[in-house]
Amino acid sequence: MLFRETEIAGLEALLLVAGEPLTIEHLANILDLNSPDILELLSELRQRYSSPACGFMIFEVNGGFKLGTKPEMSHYIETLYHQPTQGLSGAALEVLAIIAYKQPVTKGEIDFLRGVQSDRALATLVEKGLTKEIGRKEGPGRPILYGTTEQFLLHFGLKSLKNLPELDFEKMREEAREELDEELDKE
Amino acid sequence: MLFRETEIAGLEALLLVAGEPLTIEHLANILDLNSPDILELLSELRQRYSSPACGFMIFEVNGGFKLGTKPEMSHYIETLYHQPTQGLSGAALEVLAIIAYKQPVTKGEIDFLRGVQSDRALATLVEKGLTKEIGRKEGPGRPILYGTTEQFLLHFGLKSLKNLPELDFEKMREEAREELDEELDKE
Amino acid sequence: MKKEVLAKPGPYIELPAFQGPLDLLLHLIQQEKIDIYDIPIAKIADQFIDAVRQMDDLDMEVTSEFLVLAAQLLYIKSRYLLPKLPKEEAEGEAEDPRQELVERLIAYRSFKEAALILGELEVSSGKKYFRTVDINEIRSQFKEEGDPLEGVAFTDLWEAFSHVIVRAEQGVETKTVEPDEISIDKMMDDVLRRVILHPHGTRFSQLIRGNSRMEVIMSFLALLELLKEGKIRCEQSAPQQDIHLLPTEKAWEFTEGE
Repeated sequence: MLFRETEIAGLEALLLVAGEPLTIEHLANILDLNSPDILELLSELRQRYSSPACGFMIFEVNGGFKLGTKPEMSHYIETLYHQPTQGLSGAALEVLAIIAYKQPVTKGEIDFLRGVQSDRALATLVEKGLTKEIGRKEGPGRPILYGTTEQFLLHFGLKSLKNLPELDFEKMREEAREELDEELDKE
Repeated sequence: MLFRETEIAGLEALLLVAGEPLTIEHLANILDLNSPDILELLSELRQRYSSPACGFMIFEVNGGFKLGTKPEMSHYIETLYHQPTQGLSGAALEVLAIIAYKQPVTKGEIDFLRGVQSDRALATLVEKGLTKEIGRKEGPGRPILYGTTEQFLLHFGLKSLKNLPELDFEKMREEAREELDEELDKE
Repeated sequence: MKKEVLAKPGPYIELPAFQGPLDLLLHLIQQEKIDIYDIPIAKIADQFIDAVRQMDDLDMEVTSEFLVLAAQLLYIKSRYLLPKLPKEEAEGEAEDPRQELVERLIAYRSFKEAALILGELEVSSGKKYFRTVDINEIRSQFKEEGDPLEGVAFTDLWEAFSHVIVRAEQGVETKTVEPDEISIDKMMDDVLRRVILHPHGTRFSQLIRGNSRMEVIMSFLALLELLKEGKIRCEQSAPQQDIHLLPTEKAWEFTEGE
């Protein structure tokens, strides 16, 4: 790969200035290489960054690549920003879980599932860029539909929504119904 | 410096994330080192980045340090952010047409003829070098008078404004009236 | 007062941790090790109401959602206490009054579980930070190349101008209000705009837009006013010919000082 010095430097530069994760195809296009080459360059960069003397890390999200800092570096960044970044509150995590697994979903639906108003938690999540409006639901009032963002995937270290831990809601509900029927039969 | 691995990684991470240039004192504070150490770490990083296989560069701005890309990388970045030349908006074209045929003309006059504010469209035209200030109108407030530029003439292959094709105002009005009558009939 | 509350026998519950009434109910069920599909509704309803009362005593915010669920529980409890109506008996497979509640609880439990998993994931995946990229700043470093008028032909310019004329002819400003609300100033603007747009003159008949009798009168008055002010002048080539109206040097004076 010694002959690809310019391209690997270009790859680094692109990762630094890109706002959104860059896909293999996009990178191949800009660097005038084919996709396997890009993958090879990325793995070379990853190896370079794996040194403990390096603070960078490449994250993959939705088939795109993004440059960020290693989790071990977080305390330095928190000192820079004068605040330890707090984990999400219980309420926020509940709302986020509902959005992640049921998206697109409206605030009304979230409220109903939680049995409690979720305005503040939802506002926090939108503010943190973890969820966003992804449209309007047809019907009276055309309520806003919420979904998760790429920032959400990055925050939880997920490559894509498919990598969300599996929760078989349908199955759970089926089971609930069956057991209930059994109870009724007994009576 | 082998024992400073964590700090140099931290320095990299800070430079990656910080929006503003970071001063030596600030960095020393966060990394819990003294200023000479920071300078040493910075020069080590600079050496690391000097490799042709690296796309980064540390810039000193106003006594602070920031991470950026090497000048040689600019063509890649340009490709990433390449934006097709944006066409003029409908509003900008209207303003341009008015300036072309009514020059010299003030913003107030343009606004009056269009029946709407033209600030943004006018600013775009000036920015793109299609119109320019050509003087001031006598009278209260001495408003700026606008006219077209050489670039405007060049684009349309005109030697001078005198060669501007005559607009068929009568035909335009007839068409406008027809449109209006149709609309009235519909009502 | 508080002593009394604390002295009250009953399950110890860590009140502030509840996300809402469903969370509290789920907690009570799990604490009593009750089968969620066979909730002893009378007992749980009483415990739920006790807990809500305690929250109230502790000056915690008892949102209306808690009260709604308490009412729902009491309602279900009452259905068990009342003898079944003959009609219901006849239907045989009457729906369990707890069914809807159980389904909501199960759904809530799944999402609560999902929230816990996400919480663990948040910690295990570690905190990472990214650079906030100012795209506009980066873009501004590169000169925009090319002709901003690329693809713009003369007809586009012509068309843009005719849009202005169409708007002026339609009298957008005067169209939006009731005719009797049109002020003479507005109408003068409307007439003047159309006269200025046509450097070769406008026929008198073209200026009068006959949407309504009132509008005709107003535009005629506006025209007279503009003539008086010297912003418009008349031309008539021969006695029987149309009168042409043209803008004068003074036509633009309205904008002065803007």
